[in-house]
Formats: sequence, C-alpha cells, structure tokens
Amino acid sequence: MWFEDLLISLKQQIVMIAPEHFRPVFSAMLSTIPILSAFGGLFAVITLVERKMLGRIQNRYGPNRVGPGGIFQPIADGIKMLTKEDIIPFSANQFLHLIAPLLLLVTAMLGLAVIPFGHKLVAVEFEAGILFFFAIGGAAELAVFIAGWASRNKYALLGSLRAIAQMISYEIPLVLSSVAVLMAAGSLSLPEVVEAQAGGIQSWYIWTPWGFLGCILFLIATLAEVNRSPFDIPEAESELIAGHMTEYSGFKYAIFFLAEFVAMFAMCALTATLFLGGFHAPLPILDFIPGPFWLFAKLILLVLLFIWIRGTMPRLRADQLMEFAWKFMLPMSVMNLVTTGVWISLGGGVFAWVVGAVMNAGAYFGWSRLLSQSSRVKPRVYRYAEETKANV
Amino acid sequence: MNLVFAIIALITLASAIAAMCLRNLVHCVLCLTVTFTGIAMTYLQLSAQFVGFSQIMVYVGAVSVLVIFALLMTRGGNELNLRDWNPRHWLIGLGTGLLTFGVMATGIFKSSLTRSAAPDSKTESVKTIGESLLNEYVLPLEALALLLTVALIGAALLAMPERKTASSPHSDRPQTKGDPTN
Amino acid sequence: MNDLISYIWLIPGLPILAALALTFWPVAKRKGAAWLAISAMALSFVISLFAFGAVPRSAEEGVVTRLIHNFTWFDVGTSSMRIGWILDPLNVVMLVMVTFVSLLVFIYSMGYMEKDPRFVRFYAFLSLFAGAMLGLLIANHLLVLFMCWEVVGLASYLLIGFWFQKPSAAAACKKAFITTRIGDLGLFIGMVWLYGEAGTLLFYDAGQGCLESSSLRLIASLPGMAGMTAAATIGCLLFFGAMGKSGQFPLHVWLPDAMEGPTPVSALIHAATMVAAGVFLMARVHPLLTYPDAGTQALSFITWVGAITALIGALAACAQTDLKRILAFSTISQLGYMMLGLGTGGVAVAMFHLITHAFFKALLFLGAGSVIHGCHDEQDIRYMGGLRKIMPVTFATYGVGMLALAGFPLVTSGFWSKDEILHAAAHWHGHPAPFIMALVGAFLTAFYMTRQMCHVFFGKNRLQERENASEEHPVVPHESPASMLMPLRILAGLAIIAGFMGTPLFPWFQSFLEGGTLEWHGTALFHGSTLGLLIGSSALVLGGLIVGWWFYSSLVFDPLRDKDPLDEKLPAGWFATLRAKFYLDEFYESTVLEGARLLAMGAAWLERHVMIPMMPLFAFGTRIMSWITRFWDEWVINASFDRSCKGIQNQSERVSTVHTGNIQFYLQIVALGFVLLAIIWIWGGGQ
Amino acid sequence: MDTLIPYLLLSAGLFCVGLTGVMLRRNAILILAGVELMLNAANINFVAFWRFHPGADDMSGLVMVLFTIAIAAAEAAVGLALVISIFRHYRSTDPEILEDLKG
Repeated sequence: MWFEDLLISLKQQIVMIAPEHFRPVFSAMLSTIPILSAFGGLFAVITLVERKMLGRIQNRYGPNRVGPGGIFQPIADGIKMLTKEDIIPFSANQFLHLIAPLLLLVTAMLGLAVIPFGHKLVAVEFEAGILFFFAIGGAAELAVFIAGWASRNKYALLGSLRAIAQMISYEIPLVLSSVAVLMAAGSLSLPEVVEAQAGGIQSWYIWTPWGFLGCILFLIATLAEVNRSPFDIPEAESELIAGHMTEYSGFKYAIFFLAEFVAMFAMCALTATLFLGGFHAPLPILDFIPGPFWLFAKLILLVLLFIWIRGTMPRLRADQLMEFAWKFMLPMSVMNLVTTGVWISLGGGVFAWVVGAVMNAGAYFGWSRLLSQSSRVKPRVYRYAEETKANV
Repeated sequence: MNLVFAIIALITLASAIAAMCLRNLVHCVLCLTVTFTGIAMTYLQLSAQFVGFSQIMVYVGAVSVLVIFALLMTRGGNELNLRDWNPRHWLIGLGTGLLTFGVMATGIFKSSLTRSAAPDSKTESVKTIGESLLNEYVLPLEALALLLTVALIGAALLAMPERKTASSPHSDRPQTKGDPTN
Repeated sequence: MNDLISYIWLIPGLPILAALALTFWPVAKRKGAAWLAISAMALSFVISLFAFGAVPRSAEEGVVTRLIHNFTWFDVGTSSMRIGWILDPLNVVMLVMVTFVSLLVFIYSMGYMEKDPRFVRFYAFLSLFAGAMLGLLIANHLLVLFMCWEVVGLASYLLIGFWFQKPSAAAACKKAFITTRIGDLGLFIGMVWLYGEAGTLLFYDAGQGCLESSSLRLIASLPGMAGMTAAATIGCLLFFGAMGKSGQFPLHVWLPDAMEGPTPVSALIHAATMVAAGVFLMARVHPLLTYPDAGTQALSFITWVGAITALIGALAACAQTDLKRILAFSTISQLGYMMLGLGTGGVAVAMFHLITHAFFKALLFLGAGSVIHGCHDEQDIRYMGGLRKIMPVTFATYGVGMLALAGFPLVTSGFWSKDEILHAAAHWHGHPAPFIMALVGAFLTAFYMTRQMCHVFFGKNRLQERENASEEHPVVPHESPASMLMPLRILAGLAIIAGFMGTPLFPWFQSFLEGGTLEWHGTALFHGSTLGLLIGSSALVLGGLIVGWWFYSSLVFDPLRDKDPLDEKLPAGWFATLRAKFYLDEFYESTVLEGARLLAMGAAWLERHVMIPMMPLFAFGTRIMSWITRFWDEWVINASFDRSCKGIQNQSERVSTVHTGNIQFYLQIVALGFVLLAIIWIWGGGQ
Repeated sequence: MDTLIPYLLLSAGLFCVGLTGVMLRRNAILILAGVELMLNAANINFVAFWRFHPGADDMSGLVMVLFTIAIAAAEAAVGLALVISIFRHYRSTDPEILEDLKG
C-alpha cells in the first residue's frame, strides 16, 4: 500500500506545478508515461531474454557479442532498425501503409490503460474495464488487415486474412473464459476482480476448477491472439514469408515488433489480473513489497512460459488451428461457464470444488475422446472462396 | 455543444459520407469503421461506457471484419463498375436523402421534447443493465439468443459451398445468367 | 435433521440420474448397469429411512405436522412460479415402501432379465420410473406431481411395451397409455380449475396453499357442476385421473393387458407402486374432499366406484387362466378396496391397505415371475401344477402372499388392512351396498386365490402336455436363482408382519398418519361391531378357501381334461362372461370404436346415396343460372365492362413501369413517402 | 448549453447518409453497410434520449441499444452470407442483377 500511496501523492504534487488549465492533460501524461516507458524497457529486456533462452533451448549461445554476455544487443538492434531504409512498395497506399503499424501499437498500448498495477494504480478506471480491453483488442484485427491490404502483396494479404480469421476465432474462447472470472467476481471492473482475489495465494482464481480450466484456455487463446508460436501461422516464414509484415522494413517493422510484444505483455498482465491475483502478493506477509513488483513478476513469468512454449512446440497447421478453436476451445469454454454457474449457485466450498472439478474433467475427457474418435487422420482438404474460377 | 462532440460528430459524418461515396470498396469499409468508432465515442460522450465499448467490440471488432471478408470473397477491392453511371438517378437519390434530412431536422427543431437539459450526472451502471436484462427484458433476451443461434447456423449454411448434385464436379452450377435475349 | 427436507430431492434425483447415465451406458456392460441402478435405489432407500426418522410426530388428534421446502422455480415478469417438496407421514411411508419394493425388484430383475438383449435399457426405464414415482410422492405442487405422473405413465408405457416385438405387447402399451390419458384429461382439467380458483397449486404453503383452509373455504363456497360445489367437482375431476392410473372400474381395462410387460415390471409398476399413485393422489388431496362445506358427492362417487371395481375385479379373476392376469384382476379388485376405504374411512385406512397390498402383491408377482421363469415362460396355469415339490421356496413364499391377499385371519397383513376397510364401509352412512359388495369381494378373493394355488402348485406337472412340447427335449421346471428368491423371502416376511403396524389393538400406523397419541387399545376389539366384523370376515375368508379347495383340489379336478367346476355350477354363459372380463373390451370396441366407424360410414353413405343423386339436379340448376347470367353478361354488362377493362389495362400497364423489381427504387419511394407523411404531420398541426 | 438537438441532428445526418447510400450504391455489401449505418443512427437516438431522461435508474434505452447491436450483428452475418451465396450464383453483387422473378 505504502508504495502506491507514495506514487499517488507524488503525482498530485507534480500536477500542482503545471498551470491550472493544463492540469488534466498533465495528469494524464503523468499516468501514461511511466507505463509506456516501463513496457518499452521491458520490451528491450524481453527481446534479449527470448533470444538467449531460445538459444539455450536450441543448444547454442544466443547473442553474446555486444557488451558482456550480449546485454547491449537490444540497443544495437534499435540503432540498426532506425537507420535502415524505409521501403514503401510502389503501388501501395502510402497513408494506410504508415497508419497500420501505428494503429496496431496504439491498440496494444491502450489495453494497458485498464490494467491495475497496484492498489488504486490504474491509468483509467472504467466500470467496464475488461470490455474496454477486449474492444480495443478487436481493433487490432483491423490494423492487421490494413497492413496486409495496404502492402499490395498477395502474401501479405493472405497472411493478414489468416491472422484475422485466427484472431476472431480465438477471441471467442478468450472472452468466454474471462467471463467465468467476471461471473465469480461479480464485476466487469478489473480492480474489483483483483480485490476479489485478495488474501494470499489460496484465494487466486486459478485454484478453482473453473479458474484452472479457464486460465489454461485463456493462455492458449492468448498465444493465438498475439500470434505467438505455436500459433504463428500468419507469419509463418516457410509459407507466407512474414505475413502482413512482408512489405515492412526499418522503423515500421520495429513498431510491428514492439506492438506484438506489448500486446503480449498486456495479455499476460490481464491473465495475471484475472487468474493469478493481479498485484497481490502470494502471501500476506509479503504485502510490504509493492504491488507493481508482483504484477510484473507474474507477467514476466508468463512471458517466460510463452518463450518456453515457443522453443518447444511445433507450429500447427492452419486447418488444425481453426478446428482446435471451434471444436475444442469453444465447447470447453462454454462448459467452463456452466461449471462456474454451478459453482456460484453452490456457493463455493469443498462440495462445489469437487462438483466443478468433476464437471470440467468429465467434459474435458469426454469431449476430447469424442473428438479423437470422430477425427481420424485424413488428408487435408483445400478449399478456396472461389472454387470454380476455371468454370467462369 | 462542446468542442469535443463537435469534432467527433464532424469526423463521424464525414467518414460516413466518405464510406458511402468512395469508389474503392475497401476504403469504404475503413471509413465505415471510423464512423462506427465515432459513434462509439458519441456514446462515451453521453456517458454510456458499456454500450460504447460494446459498439467498438461488435462493430469495429466483428462487423467490419466480416464486411471485409465478404468483400474479399466477392472479388471486392476492385473499382466499382460504373458502366451505367446515371446522373439523373444519383440526383434523385441525393435529393431524396437531403429531403429526408431536411424533414427530420425540421421535426427535431420544432419538437418541444428536445429542449430539456440533461440531468447533471447520469451514470450508467453495468449491474443495473444486467439486472434489467434478466428481469424486465428476459423474454426478449431469450428470443435474441434464439435469433443469434439461428443466424449463426443460417449464415454458416448459406455461406457453405453449394452441395454437389451430380457426380460430375463441373456440372454443379447453373450458368451465370439467363439467356441474354431476355 | 430438519434440513433434510432441502435434500429430499435426492430421493427421486438419484434414480433419475442413474437412468440418465444408463441411457449412455455401453450395452455390453450389463453387470455394471444393474449395480449402478441398484446402488442408486439403495441410496434412495437409505435417505428415505432417514426421512422417515425425520418426520415429526404430532401428539394432537387430526393434526399432521409437515416439513415443507418451497422455492422459486422461475420468474415470469413480476410473478414467480414456486414449487416445493413436502415430507409428511403420508408420503414418507410411501417413500419407504416404494424405494424398498423397487430395490427388491431391481435385485430380482438381475436374475429375471439375465438373458434379455436390452438389459441395460430395462434398468434405465426402471430407474426412470422409480425416480418419477418418487418425485410424484415428494411433490408439494400439483403441477410437479402431474409432470411426474405423466413421466410415470411414460415409463409404464415403455416397460409394458418393452418386448415390443410381440404385437400383443405393442398393443397393450398403446392401450395402457391411451386409457390412462383419458383419465389424465380429467386430472388436467381439475388441475387447471383448481389453479383458476385457488391461484396456486402448492399444496401447503404456510397457510396460502391450495389444500389449506383459506383456499379450501373459497373453493368450497363456489358452485361447480351438476349441483356440486367447486371443491367436489374438482375432486371428481382429479379422481378421473386416479381412475385411469389406478385401474378403477370403467378405465381398468388396460391393467390386465399390461401384464404383457416383463414380470418384475408387473410387480413393481402394475401391482405395488404406480397403480397406487391414484390412491396416493386422492389421499393427498383428501382435505379438498372432506372439507366440511364441500359436500360429500365426491367421496360417495369414490366409494361407489371403488366398491364396483372391487367386486368386478374379483369376479373376473375367478375365471382367468393366465397366471398374471389373475393377479392383475386381483390388483384391480384390491385397488377398488383402497378407493372404497378412502371414500368411507379416510386416508389412513386406504394407505394401510396400500402398504400391505404393495408388499404381498409384489411378493405374488415376483413369485409368479419365478414360476414363469421356472416353467420356461409358460403363463397358462392349466399347464402348470405340481410345482410344490419342484420349487419349494417359491411355493412357500407364494403361499404366504396368497394367504395375505385372501386375508387369512390374524397372522397375515392383508387380514388387518382389509378388515379396516370393511369396518369403515360398514359404518358408512351412505348406503349398505358397498359394504355388501366388499364382503362378496372378500369371499371371492379367497376363492380365486385358492383356485390359482391348486392349479399351479398342486397335482402333477402338466408342462409336458403343451402342444409344442417335444419328447426329445422335455421341458423340466426348475427353481429360480438366488437373486430372485432373496426378494421373495424378504417380502414374505413383510407380508406377515406389516399387518401388525395397524391392528385395532395397537393402531400405530393410523396414529402416525393422522396424528394423535398412540395408546394400547386393549379393549378395542370388543368395541361395538369390531369383533363381530372380524369374526364374520374371517369366516368369509375361510369359507372362500374351503370352497376353492373343494372345487379345485387335485384329487377331484384335472384342469386339462375337466371343465372348470365353476363353469358347471353357474348358469350357462356366466362363466364365459367372467372369463371375457364382462365383455368390457368388446363393449368399448363396439361402442367407442364402432361409433367412430359408424359415423364414418354414415358420412360415406350420405356422400354416396344423397349427394351423388343430387348432383344432376345441382348441375341443371347451375346450368340454368349460368344461361341467365350469360345473357346478362353478354348483353348488359360486357358492353360497358369491356371498355372499362381496357381502360384499367392501359392504366395498369403504365403503373407497372413503376414496379421495377429494384429494391433501391422501392426504398426511394418509401423515403419519399416518409417525407410526405412527415411534412403533413409537421405542418399539418401535429406536434 | 447542452441539449438533445446536436445528437439528434447527428443521428438524422447519419441516417440520411446511410439511406442515400442504400439507395444509390450498386454493391450489395455496401447496401448492407448503409443499413448498418441507419441502425446505428437510431441507436444514437436511444442513447441520447436515455442520457437526457431525468429518471436515474432506468436503463431501458441502453438495453434497447444492446439488443439492436446484437440483432444488427446477426443481420450483418446473415446478410453477408446471403451476398456471398448470391455472388457464387450470379458472379456479381449488384442488386439490379437479381431480377429473375421479374415478369
């Protein structure tokens, strides 16, 4: 608490410096700039960590030339990106080509606005904060489309369409699995969701049967939503060069990269908020350590998990990916909602836990068995929007 | 009328007009998206956050993407075929639109309903919305759920490739248009 | 312990869950399916026992304490639909009885249905039935009761038609379903009426329920039909449902045919539990029938129907040759006794007989099943005989059941419960006829049961004399497996001791059901006519037994060769009438069905002989008319008409150019129309 | 000075733009887009009247908007599916081409 209070009073003091007319703007800037700079810094660190970790997983060193152990690699990368030539394809729409990466970055960063970093430490406190998060996330699809379409490149367009299809498909289980948490917390406001999980590690939602399943579904959907491996088909190098980013270079490419990472951070922060107790310490004794520390710790742990997954899992095929979303994720998340309802109506407790666990486990095993029975391995069927072009 | 609203309204209207006028269909849809966003901003202006975010989520996140997909699946993105551009037709259409607007505006200005000032602070509460959805409006809600299910299935069925009737894969589609002499 | 009431739904819930699980059960896992159903039933039984312990006894005469748990099912606008569970002495004894008999029948079926290919489905249906029946018992809401009632009917339909490959079974299940549905129509109308008058269907709701005095006073004060009060009319309508379900006189025809189902089904559904549902329903709504201002017509109606049913069932049972049909008619007869007891004596009398009857009738049916199983699916009693030595356990237990049904004095439960009914009927103020009919029925009961015993267990075995029996593979009867005999033994014990719950000396059962202090009535036997009635009915029963033995003893009578002694003694045609169940099926065939057929034929005749000859006349008339009109047309109208037609055509051609088929154009028109209307509205003084 | 008029004017303007688009465009998809615009214009009215209504706890205006949004989404889905299947059949999305039933 003390840390958050300190920050808030500090901010109030600083705002007083500004002339009265500019205070609202100044206050907003004071809220946003620390968040943006923190995540910018985190981006730099995580790119390095990712490359290092992937290197370890693949039995090589990773970057180790710039600075001791390669720790200045992000700076070198930044300089390289900035000084590269910015190429715009001849027939591309210049304005849209420029606006796409910016739009993507903006949507990714706007999501951070509603994440509570500590007690009362949230940039904008909406009553329907999580709805804002998902609404803004939906706009990212549009940015991806603009990027793909403005590039005037078949691969870019195909890649962006794939990405949109994937993002829309996985948005449904993403939202549904978070609805379970909202039902339990009884609010759409993220600070209240976090408050509902106060009191140490045992009151985190991940320990409930629906929270557990919901968290797993949410993480999988998050992977797909931010196009991380194993769901990185839209930019699969071997198939589509780099998807919607094919025609981008230099600083715009860097912005894409940054947007992708920020989106990932925002999603991880949301996961931590929804399922892992947000900024709460795992043990009440540890409350003296400030909330932002815990949130970032959880966030970084989740990001490391993502990197680990990227290092180990093979990429899915496009049709497998869609089938997984519609045939497995969606029914499971709906089932999870039912379980949550049962849990709430039973009022929690051991009995509710057992019932919920049995329902979810039964649904999981039953459904996956049914799916594995019905889908024997068969050759892939190619299907195009215009099947009979040759006919016309 | 405050400045923010004026800007929002201008952008919304301008992009709506652009959406209905531009030749490149993809540009049309992008402008449409801006319009939808503008409308959502208007909702926020009217302190209806929940509805505003729902608007963004549904229209910007889903409907416009849907429209884009439909455009691309129907060879959209091409320039509009203007082989029979008919200025008279356009003039009549525009005239009708303007007339309608004029009549509506007159009605708005003449009505006494619009004079009342807003209550100072009106906040929307998600809880109240939810409660009224499940109490007063539970029947419409259920009907809507049914409608959405039917729409989902119907849309999937409609957009499915037409079923092959004959065994030969090339004889399944009726020829493009009836005979040209008609 | 009082919060048990909120978990009471588990009693029907467990079997229904089991039924649900068995629906998806792999067909090959037969043992597991049976054990699942049995364990669910056993759990229900245990909970029922707890519930039995939890029901509070009231010390005050005529006041019954009830545990009630009402809750909101769903909201419709501002009003809400509330349903609830109830636990009172009336249904708790039924709960224990139903769960217990069901449990035994479930166990028994493991042996009986062993070789059936649809074993799992059988248990699913049985569990569904048991769950619905238990739901019916605990319902505190007439609509819930009605829903369970219908599910019970459905389960009965499915189980009668379980061997649907037999045409007779398929016909029987349809018949049962349709016949009971006729009764249910009355029940439904009564229910709607009750809801309309009382505004609620909850039985007990802290003074607001439809069986509590405030609504009863209202209903009893309203006029009904045929000069009765609304309460009596509703009671009669509800009784129609009970008539269908409990096989009362005009609607009893489905019950003998229902014996096409597997024997455990007959034991569970068509003897012990489901057919008792009608009696239970009437017992449940008994306050409605006995409310002081309500009039006694409904009760008299019930009494008369019960007496007639008791007599007719007993008479028909005397002449049947099918082992199970005899039992079916005896069930009808005993249900008639219950209704008679309900109408004359009240809830406790009827319920006492219901409980004892459930035990010994289940015993008899399970014993019959054992006999049929042992005789390789032979059901005709003329081909049995001599089974006393071959199936000793079955014989002993069946004998106990038979004596209980006949009402063998002092030691059997049937004696005590039937005596209660006779006692109540004797003191009825309406008319002496029901009492006399009941006495005759009691005599006949002893008689036909003796007849059946003599046929089945005495003499020598005649199974080899069947027409299709072959010399190489002699059909040898055998005793049944242990899983079938165990329930028989238990039920035989109960058929004896259940009667001692409610002897006049120590009427525990009556006081449990109706409240009041429990005392040892040492001298109760010598009050008024009690002792005389006891002796009289004992004499009747013994007489029936002796006459039966005299007629049918294997020393004097061989069923396959001799004519039935009753046939010889009675005037010609009487026996045939009895055997044909008073030709009631034929009667329905010739009235209801024939009526419909006649109607159709009449219509056809009218068509053929009236309408067709008239046709030329019509045609002629029409032709003349047409001549006249043609003249009128051609010379008067056409001249002017043609011209105007031409004009319209020309105009419409012009108009049709507007009808372009272009939606956008239409929309334009709509928009312009809107503008026009708005202009009229704005400048036309509208505000 | 804050009254309903600017909101209603915005709504009327959007409605008329949508209407004109529906009347004039030759592409079924854009016609659908125009219809969506008209629906949205109506929604603005709902929200504006809700905001200017003195009752504190009455959310029916917003509930209506939510219903409209959901129905409009369903309408868009079905409409676009129809357009796609029409396109498969006629190789065009021009509504004037659909005149097979014209006598």
